[in-house]
This record gives sequence, structure tokens and C-alpha cells, in this order.
Amino acid sequence: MAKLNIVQAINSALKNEMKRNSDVVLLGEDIGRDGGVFRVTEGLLEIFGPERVIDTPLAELGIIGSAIGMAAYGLKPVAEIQFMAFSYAGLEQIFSHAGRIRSRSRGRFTCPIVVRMPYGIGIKAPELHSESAEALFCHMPGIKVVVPSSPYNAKGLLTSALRDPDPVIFLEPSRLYRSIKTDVPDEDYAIPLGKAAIYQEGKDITVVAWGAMLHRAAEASAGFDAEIIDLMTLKPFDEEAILNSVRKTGRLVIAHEATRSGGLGAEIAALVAEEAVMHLKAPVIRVAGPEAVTPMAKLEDAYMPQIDRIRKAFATVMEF
Amino acid sequence: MAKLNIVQAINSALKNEMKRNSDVVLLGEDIGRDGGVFRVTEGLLEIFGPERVIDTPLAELGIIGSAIGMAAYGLKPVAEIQFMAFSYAGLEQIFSHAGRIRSRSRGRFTCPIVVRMPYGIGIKAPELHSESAEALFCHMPGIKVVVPSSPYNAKGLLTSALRDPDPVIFLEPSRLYRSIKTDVPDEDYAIPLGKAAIYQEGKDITVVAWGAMLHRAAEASAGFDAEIIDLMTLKPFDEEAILNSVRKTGRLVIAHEATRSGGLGAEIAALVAEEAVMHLKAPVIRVAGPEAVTPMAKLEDAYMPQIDRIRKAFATVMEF
Amino acid sequence: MPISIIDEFKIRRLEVLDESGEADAELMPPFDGNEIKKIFERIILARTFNQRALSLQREGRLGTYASILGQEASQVGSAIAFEQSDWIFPSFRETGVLLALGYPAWQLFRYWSGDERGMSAPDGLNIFPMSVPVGSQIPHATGTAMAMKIRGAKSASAVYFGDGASSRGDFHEALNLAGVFKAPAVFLCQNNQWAISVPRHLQTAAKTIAQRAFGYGIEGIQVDGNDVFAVYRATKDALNRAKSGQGATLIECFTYRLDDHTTSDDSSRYRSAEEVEEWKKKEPLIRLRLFMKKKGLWTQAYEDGVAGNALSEIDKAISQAENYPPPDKADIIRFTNARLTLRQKKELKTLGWEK
Amino acid sequence: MPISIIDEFKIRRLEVLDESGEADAELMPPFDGNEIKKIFERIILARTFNQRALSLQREGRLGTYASILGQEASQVGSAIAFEQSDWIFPSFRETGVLLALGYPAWQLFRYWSGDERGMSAPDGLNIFPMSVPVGSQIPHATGTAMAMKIRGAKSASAVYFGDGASSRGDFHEALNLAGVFKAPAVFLCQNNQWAISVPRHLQTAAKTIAQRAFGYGIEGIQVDGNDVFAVYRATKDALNRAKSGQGATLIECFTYRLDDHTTSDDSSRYRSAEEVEEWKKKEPLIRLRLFMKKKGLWTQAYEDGVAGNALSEIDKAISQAENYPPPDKADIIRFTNARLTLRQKKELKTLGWEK
Ligand SMILES: Cc1ncc(C[n+]2csc(CCOP(=O)(O)OP(=O)(O)O)c2C)c(N)n1
Ligand SMILES: Cc1ncc(C[n+]2csc(CCOP(=O)(O)OP(=O)(O)O)c2C)c(N)n1
Ligand SMILES: [Mg+2]
Ligand SMILES: [Mg+2]
Repeated sequence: MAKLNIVQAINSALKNEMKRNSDVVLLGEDIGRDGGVFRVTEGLLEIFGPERVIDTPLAELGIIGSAIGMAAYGLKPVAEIQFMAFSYAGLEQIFSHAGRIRSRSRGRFTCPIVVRMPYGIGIKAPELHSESAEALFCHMPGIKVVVPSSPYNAKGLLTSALRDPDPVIFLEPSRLYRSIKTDVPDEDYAIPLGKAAIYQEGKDITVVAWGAMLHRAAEASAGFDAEIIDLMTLKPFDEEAILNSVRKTGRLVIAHEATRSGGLGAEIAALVAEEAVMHLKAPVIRVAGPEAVTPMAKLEDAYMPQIDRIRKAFATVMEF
Repeated sequence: MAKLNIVQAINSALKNEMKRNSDVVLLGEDIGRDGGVFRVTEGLLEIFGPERVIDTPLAELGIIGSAIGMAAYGLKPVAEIQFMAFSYAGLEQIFSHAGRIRSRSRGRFTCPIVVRMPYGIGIKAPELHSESAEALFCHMPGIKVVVPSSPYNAKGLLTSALRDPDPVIFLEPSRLYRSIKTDVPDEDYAIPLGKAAIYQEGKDITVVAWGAMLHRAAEASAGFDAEIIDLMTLKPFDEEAILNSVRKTGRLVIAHEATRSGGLGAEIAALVAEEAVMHLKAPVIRVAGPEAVTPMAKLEDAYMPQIDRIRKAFATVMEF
Repeated sequence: MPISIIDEFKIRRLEVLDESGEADAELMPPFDGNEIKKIFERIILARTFNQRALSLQREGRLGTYASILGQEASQVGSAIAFEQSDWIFPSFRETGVLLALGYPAWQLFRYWSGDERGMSAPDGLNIFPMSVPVGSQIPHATGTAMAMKIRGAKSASAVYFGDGASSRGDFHEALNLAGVFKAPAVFLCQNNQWAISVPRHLQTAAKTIAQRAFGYGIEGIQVDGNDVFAVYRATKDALNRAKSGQGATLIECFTYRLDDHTTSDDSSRYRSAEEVEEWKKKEPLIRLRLFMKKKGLWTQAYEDGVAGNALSEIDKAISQAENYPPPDKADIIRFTNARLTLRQKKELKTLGWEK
Repeated sequence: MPISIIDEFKIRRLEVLDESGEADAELMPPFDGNEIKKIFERIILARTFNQRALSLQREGRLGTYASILGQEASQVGSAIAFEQSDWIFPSFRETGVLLALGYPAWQLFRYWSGDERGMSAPDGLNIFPMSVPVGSQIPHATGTAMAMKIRGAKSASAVYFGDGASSRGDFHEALNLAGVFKAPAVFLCQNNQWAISVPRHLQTAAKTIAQRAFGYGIEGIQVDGNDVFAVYRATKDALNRAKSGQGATLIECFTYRLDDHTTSDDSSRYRSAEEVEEWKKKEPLIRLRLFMKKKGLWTQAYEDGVAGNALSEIDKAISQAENYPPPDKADIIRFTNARLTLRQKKELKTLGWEK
């Protein structure tokens, strides 16, 4: 067992699964010789060769669209998009094809692709390198959406994604890529999709977060008896875990980087408003990005919900 | 004053505004000689000529992208996308450019485009002609989203959109295009964006709906004392109208065609969970499409929330 | 030399069977009489399906339908070039291709009546559901071709799309990728001169669509799309190139949409009856009949027999489709993913769709 | 004739100034000595900015930066061809273009330090903010050109993008639209042979990018991108064509990215030092110096003076940028739309950003 960061953990999941399953092929810009702009695929070209680690032209629509064709034929393609914003060019392929093909062909064709991409605020890269648009993918049917928060769960969740029979959008919090190291087993292991983890038990406040915000929420919880749920799979998310916790605590705070309006926090709040509202001792609070586009580097930290904002939300629901 | 349907009302808004403002140009597939697949632009080519009513090649990305370039230069382009699903190819242009250019240039450049498209279930057209993906546009910052529900408000809302300094996505419920006729003044008039209308006053239940579902909700309300809010502008929506009503009724039902998870209903429910939860006498209910892609014609009616489902929701919140 | 010519391209056009029914001896594919009759019969079958579909639509028994009238040579001529292991990615206007490949007619009727079950190709037929977002299926063919190459299969993938589709970014990205990876793909552009109301010359300022191939480093050719032998030959050549590792080909089938765009369209709004009449004279069956007659393969009685068989086959398919039980509402939810989510299980219950 | 040639295309390449500093007399633009010196000075200014930006980045005073080393002729040579009323749509690697057009250097430093205010071009300079999603700016230029045509303006729009960008669907749709509408647009592909780690020959199997023009019915030409006179000439010709109603042109500037992709990149991972060395010998300044020396326009002392001036201008810009007050957090929200929503007003209050 080695101490790995998320980049290495993902690399390890890819490597193990590529060894186990010869149908797995990777494709994307700069993933081969360069090992990916974040070095996630480093070394894989050397092991698996250019037919399984495919450097593509600069064409996100084409990458995702051809992955769909590969998957239909029987491969297990894993597409890397360099940053979340660049997946927008491929949204039609994801929404109108990847997410629909099983349904529209009544199971005759399927689309077991994985689309990996870094997302979120925090590395002070250029414009449009810090998007948190996970809600787009979570809304459209037929697609699973996964966000790891640690090296350990990054490997386990990606392994599940790589074995899933349906399209999975795998969002990698770029802020965390190299900032946390944990023990990660060398061998493969799968963390089931659709199940949240209780990151920290607590009695007073249910906190739902994922990716980089999970760690902010955890830091913010000092002095509060907060139950922190690491959602991990955003679609379909673990409704029971949230509802059980809220029924116990009576208070819900959701923290995410994305702009508040229509973010995934809305769906979580709505679920509780529908199914556990009478357990609430205080209003739900979403601590989220403001109604604005993610700014460039100088202001990106200001956009991302700060620990003091989360603490204020905790205090507010406790005092209510 | 003539009795017009929504197709005619939109045509009238376009015509008046094109007369008033020579910067307004229309572009899209088949909008010229053919008058648009729904005939919304019928007759406009003849009046305004091919430089202002532009038949384009089949290229949604290019249509929206070039509209952005036109708007930057000073025109007021109105792009027609034939059906909502085909706008997905242009989402990058909308999210990464139209919605951001004012912000990223700190006001130096703006993007006053209008993108019109039919949406929603109901005309038994082929696959992907019945999408209700309004939540995608509502989530991404910088964009306004408008849905009319009648000929009268279609004309007034579109007139406002055509005078708005920012990008507006104008969603036209194809189910309603020709099914309602109302009095529509010949002259132009503007219904302000961002304001909801109280379609029907009531004391017991607040019902929020838009487009075609508004009429279902209204039908369903027979026998209930329901206050029906026609949202009209989905982004930014009229929070005060909803909160005021919920504070009065203590009950909230939201009805929309889109798949429930992450639909705009989530944001509305979340708003209430945050700002009026203690006024609720019953859980919020969303009556929405199931967790599935919109089916083809034979099943599309089954997908769209039926009146009896809405009535059941009313009964449930009343009995709680 | 300060202005130098670094490369030159010639756009070729292939014709085999001329309008008088004369075939070029050198280019004529080596079909025997039976094979030629089979081609004729497939065209008749496609045309019969088409006519019946149009009338069913008028009677309210089918949804919106896209006629293939005039494009049968482009469709049947290309379809018969495939092998069983090839993969096909059709647009919504490929009835002739699908029928020629053995796609059950009754399934096609189901599709056009708005029933997803019609898109489930029988096992062994690698035919993807018809793509409705124009052009968006083109990258799939590139991907499948890349997969075939990775797997070392001696197969090819082929994708059908229109002149309108060739304006979409999907076309570009897909053909460029296919060029880079020397993917065994065949891009079959059905240039029927119209994309709804937009004529070819307003779709692009380029003289041909075939010439785009050069921009991707792949092979490109225009064929007379109303000439079933030329279409067959170009497709077969392209498939051979693909399967022998020489990469992709763009084939522009130069044909004409004789009917309205779909049953929701009224083409008299945007094109002249004279233009249509001119093209009617060039429709593929006329010259095939002349050719077959010269070869002693055609008599009116023969055609009547073929037409009669086709009609009864198609009518059988219609009643099979119409007598099939309607789709189960639960299927809306059931096929979203391999496994139902908890939420979906709840929904099935709430909606009363559970069995 | 059953296989006919329906069209032919020749791909031209333009060169004016060769590596020995000899200019083709016929093609040489009619620049006088002062104009040539001004070109030289702009290249030095761009290069000075570039060097300073790279060191500031290393010192942690700038964010990720994309070097233009080696591409100065493509950038300055094209930029000086524009008139005040033309519109420019740059990618993120166009420092040389922007400076040559008079974009304030201090504003560019602000941009690269991660401050939106750096993207607000001074009034009168029609320069759009640099586009980060590769290729996505190309359709904007088509739209602006269409608008110019509609308005009857005698102007053109120009868009810069790389070889990588030419693989994107945006490129295709934009150039095709420009062809159909005969839009006064100039598409300036900066083919610097690499898209991060992907070499040109893996970006497309086509021999040139210029040849794609034929697929859109527009003009296309490759120029030696390290030859400032050839780039100027091709751009000027294209602008003249555009402004006289002859439509759009695709210009492929054949050049080379001598540095890493950006300061986050390490190009030794994917290309050889030898390749870079070969191209260093061809960098644009060498031949321009030789040419100017022959014309009596260049001495070492002259260049030292130019370099000194450039350095002090750039250093002044750096301190101007660095001494500017940091951006206001409220601006994050304030510029989303023309008017603040109620929600945004609340947010400004809750976040304590209100003034
Ligand atoms: C992306 C997209 N845009 C618009 C439409 C609406 N539409 C359906 S067919 C069609 C024209 C297609 O023209 P072409 O590609 O030439 O194919 P044809 O219909 O002539 O077979 C249009 C605009 C669509 N289905 N998909
Ligand atoms: C749509 C998109 N995909 C990927 C990236 C990441 N990226 C930035 S620059 C670049 C390469 C661009 O190559 P090219 O177009 O040749 O321009 P160059 O960098 O060589 O100037 C890539 C892949 C991006 N910014 N946008
Ligand atoms: Mg067509
Ligand atoms: Mg490049």
C-alpha cells in the first residue's frame, strides 16, 4: 500500500483496469506522450501502446462522439477532456446520444463510456479552467456523475465507473489533484456508485458536500456537531443517506462551488423539502457560488465559498 | 386588436420590433423562404429582405456563434433553433461566450442576442423534438430564460427580450403554438422580464408552472383554492412572487414537464426551503417528468405530468 | 519560387449507368442477371414501403415520415456493398438502406409510428438507431471504425448523412479524426440538393461536398447518386480501401429528394415544380429498367410481379406493426440505465406503472 | 466520360523574404525604410514583452502565460495590415498582434495575472477578449463580418487561431458560413506545428490547413509565417478581397512555437531539441535583420536602442499593472448582466461585498 495523491490514484485505477480488461482504451488530447496536462495518464502509453492510449486531435465533440461509437462496438472507452468547460462542445453527444442510446434502442445498444475531466475552482489556471457545472450532467437522464474527494475513493469510484454498463461522467477536483495523499491499495477495489459516505458523524447538522468543498465543510465544522456526507455519486445520489441524516439532525447545509441557482444543492434541498420537511428545525442553507460566472485567478478564491461562510451557515441553522 | 395564436403573436412581435429597430436581424434554418418550420417568421423575408431574415446552413453552433459576433458589432440578432435539442450543439457558445462576454470584458463587450426555440412535449414530432431542458440554461450565469404561456404574453415577453441588453433564451412551448388564441394588440408592448404573473388567485396552495404545464395546472385546480403563478421568466425568476404566495398559502406544488431531478422545480423548492420553510404546512411537491429521457410519440403523453397527477399532489398537500 | 504550388487536387465524379440505360463496360460491377434483378427488387421494395408509409401518414396511422423517393439508388446501391460484420449509422432518411440490409419492415413502421421498439435492430444486424440530430451520428462511425482497427477486425463502418449535415461541426471533427487514425470508415453523403428549404448552393459555397475530403487527407469522390451501379462501385471501392488499411473515404452521392422534406413539409413554398420535374426524369428506376430491358432482364409482367410481392410484403409488415401490443409505459423509465435507481422504482410505483 | 474531373485545386504558398534576407522584388510590399523599421520595432517590443512575461511568471508575478517566441512575424505582419475599423478576434497566443495594434501592454499584464479588467480593450480598438476555448472564437468573426456586410461597412473581421483549433467543429461551421454569405472575414491560422504535445501531422492527415478553404468555396493560401512581408502581403490581399466584396480567405501562417506551450508545459516530454534548433535558425528576426542590414536600415546600435526602449516601455507597463488596485470582489457579480437581480443584490450584501 502506497501513499498516493489523486492523480496517482486515478492513474493506478486506469492501469489496473486496463490490465484486467483489454477493452479499456483511453483517448484524449495530450494523454499519450505528454501523459495528460495533469499527468494523470503518465506512463500508460508506454505500457499499453498507442492503440489503447490515443492522442487525439483537438476535438472534444469528436472525442466524445467517437468514444460513443467505440463503446457501441464493444470497447470501454475512457475519454479525457482537459478541463470541464471544454466538454461543453460535446454536450450534444452526451445528452442526445450517450445518455439516450440504451433507452432509444430499448437496450439493443449501450454506451459504457467514461468521460473524465478536471473541474472546479482552485488552481489559478486561465479562464474557463475552473468550471463547476456538474448540475448540467446531473439533470440529463441516462448519465451517472461521480466526484471523488480523496485518493482512496478516487481509485475505488473510478474502478466502479470503469465497470459500469452506462455512461459515467467522472469529475476530478483539480484543486485536490496533488494536495492530499492517502493510503491507496495497489490492487483494484471498487466503491459502489450511488452510495454516499458518512465522512464524519454528527448529531446537529447534516452537511452535504463533494469534491473540494467537502474538505472546506469539514474544516468549517470544528466546534459544531456536524454530520458530513461525502456525496461521491452526484447522479443518482444517495437520497436515503441524506434523508436519514436530516431526520436525525433536523438541519441541512449544502456546500458547493457552483453558482447557487440550479446547482445540485437545489435538488438536494428540494428532496428534503419534499420528503423530510417536517423534520427540519431550521431552514435549509445552501452555501454556494454567487449568481455570476467563475472569475479569473485573482478573484476565484473569493468566488468559492469560504470556511467562514460555511461556519456562518452552521451557526444560523443552530441558532434558528 | 386581433385574435392571434402564439405563432402569430411571436411573428407580430418580431415584425414590430424589426420595423422599430433596424439592428434586429433574424437568422436560422429555413426561416426565410419557408417561413420557419412552425411558420413563426412567415412573411418577414418579404418585408425585410434576405439581409435581415437570413436562411443559414445547417449549423447550430455556427448560428449561435455568429449571432454573438453580430451582437458584439452592434446588431440585435435573433437566432431560431428549430427544436430545443438542436441547441445542445451551441451550448458552448451560449455558456462560454454569450453568458460571459459582458463579465469577462468587464462590460466592454456585450451579447444582446435572443435565441428562440420551440420546446416541450406535445406535438408528436420525431425523437428529440420534445425536450424540456430549460434547467440547463437556467443554471448557467449571464443568460435570461423566458417561457410564454399565451399569445398575449408571448408577444409582450418577446418584445422585452428584443430590447434586453443581454442574451435571452426564448423558449416557445410547441404544444401551445396554435392551440390558444387570445386578443393581442397590434402595436407593440413589453411585459417586463423577471416578473411572474398571478394567473389565478387562491388561498390554499401555491402552484408554480410555466408554458404548457401552466394550463394543465390550471385545469387541475378545479375544486381547489389554488394560487397559480405563471413564472414566465425562468431566470432570473420572480422569487418574491413565489415567497409571498407561499407565505400566504403554506403549500407549494410545482409542475413541470422536465425530468424531476435538477429541473427548475428543484430551485424553486430549494428557495422555499431556504426562505419560507417555516411557513410550510405540507411538504413541497414537484409534479415532473420521471427520471428518463423524453420518449417518442407513442409514450410522450405518458411522460408529461397528467392532470390527475397534479390533482393528487393538490390533494396530498391539502390533506397533510 | 515565391508563389509555389505545394499540392493539387482533382475532384472526380463517377458514373456507370447513363440516363439511356447504357453502362460503362469497364466500370460496370460484375453483377450477374440475378443480382441485378435483386437490386431492382430492393428498389421496388423500398419504393413500396415509402408509398405506403406516405399514405399511412395521411391516414393518421404513422407520425411524421421522411420520404426517400428519388434516392433509392444511392441507398440500395451502397447498402448491398456491405458485409455482415460492417456497422451502419443511418440518418432518418435511410429506409432504402435499412430494408436492403434486411431490417424488418414492420420494425420500421413501428419506428415511424413513434415507438422506440422499432429501433432495436435484430441481432446480427449492426445498424444503429437512425439519428435525428442532423450530422451528430457521423463521429460514431469514426469511433466504431477506430474500434475495428484496434480490434484488428476486417470490417468497416459506414455513416449516412445529407448535404445539410455536411455543414455541421460533427462532420468536420469526425472526418478529420478518421483521417488521422486511418480509420476504416465510409462517409456516405446523400446530397439530395436540399436541406428542408435550403438548396445546396446556400448550404455551402464549395462546388462539391466530395472535395472536403482533401481537407482531411482522406479519399473523396462524387458519384451519380441516381446510378445504382456507380454508387455500388464507389461504396465497394471505399470498403475495400477501408478494409485493406488505406483509410476512410467520403462519397458524395449526387441525387435528389423528389418529395417534400417530410410529411410536415410543403416544398412548393421554396422550390419550383419545374426543378422537380427535371429531376424526375433522372430518377434511378428509369435508367435501371432501360438497362435491364436491353439485357433481357425486364418485362412489365416481371415488374408487376415484383411490385405485387413487395406490396403484400409491406402490407403484411404494416399489419404486424399495427397489431403489436402498444408499448409499456414502464419502458420509459426501465431502459434509462442498466439498473433502476431507487428513485425510478418509486416513480414506477407512484405512476402506477409497476407490474 | 464515366470518371470525370469536375474541378481542380492548387494549394499555393507565398514567400517573400528568404532566410538569407533576400526579398522578392515583385511581391515585396511597398514599405519605405521607416515603415520597415517600425515593423522591426514592433517585433522587438513583442519579444521583449514575451521575455519579461516569462520571467515574471517564474517569479510568481504572473499566472500561466503562453509564449509567442518564433511567431512574431505571423503576428506583427498580419496585425499591421488592419485598419482601425476592422475587428480582431484573438486566441490566447496573440500578444504580438495585440501590441502591434496598440493594445496597452499594462493591460495585457493584467490579463495574464488573472484580472478580467485586462480584457477591456480601449475604446476604438475593436479587439475581442482572447478566447480560451480553442477555436470557439472563429464563428464570432464570421458573425461580425456578416454584420459588417449587412451594415454596408467597408471593414473586415479577422480571427486568429492555431493548427489545433482547425480540428474543431467551430472552424468548419464558421468558415462554411463565411463562404455562403461571402462575409468579409480573414481566418488567420497560426500553424505553429504543435497543439501542446500533438504535432501537426497527428492533428490532421491533410497536407496543409490552407487547402480546407476549397471545401468552403473561399480563398486559401499558405504563407511562410516567419516571413513578415509574406504574412503582411497575404493579409492585406485578403483584407482587400474582403472589403471589395470578394469574400473570405483562410491564411495558414506556417511558423513554429519555439517555447513550451505555456509556462505549465514541458515540451521536452514530447519533442526533440534538434527539431527546435532547426526552427530557431528560421526565426523571423534573423532574416529581417539581414534584409534591413542590406538596405542600410539596421546596425547593432540601432537594435540596442530599440531593445532598450522596448524594455523600458514594458517595464513601465509592468509597474503600472502591478501598482493598480486589485479588482473589487463585487465585480464578480456586478458584470454578470446589465442590471443586478434582486438575488445578486442580496448576495452582495451577504458576502459583505457591497459598498
Ligand atoms: C441538428 C439538427 N438541426 C436541425 C434539424 C431539423 N432538420 C431535420 S432534417 C433537416 C434538414 C437535413 O438536411 P440534409 O442533411 O440535407 O438531409 P435530408 O433531409 O436532405 O435527407 C433539418 C434542418 C435536425 N433534425 N437536427
Ligand atoms: C476547446 C479546448 N480544448 C482544449 C484546450 C486546452 N488547450 C489549450 S491550448 C491547446 C492547444 C492549442 O493548439 P493550437 O490551436 O495549435 O494553438 P497553439 O497553442 O499552438 O497556439 C489546448 C489543447 C482548450 N483551451 N480549449
Ligand atoms: Mg439534403
Ligand atoms: Mg499550434
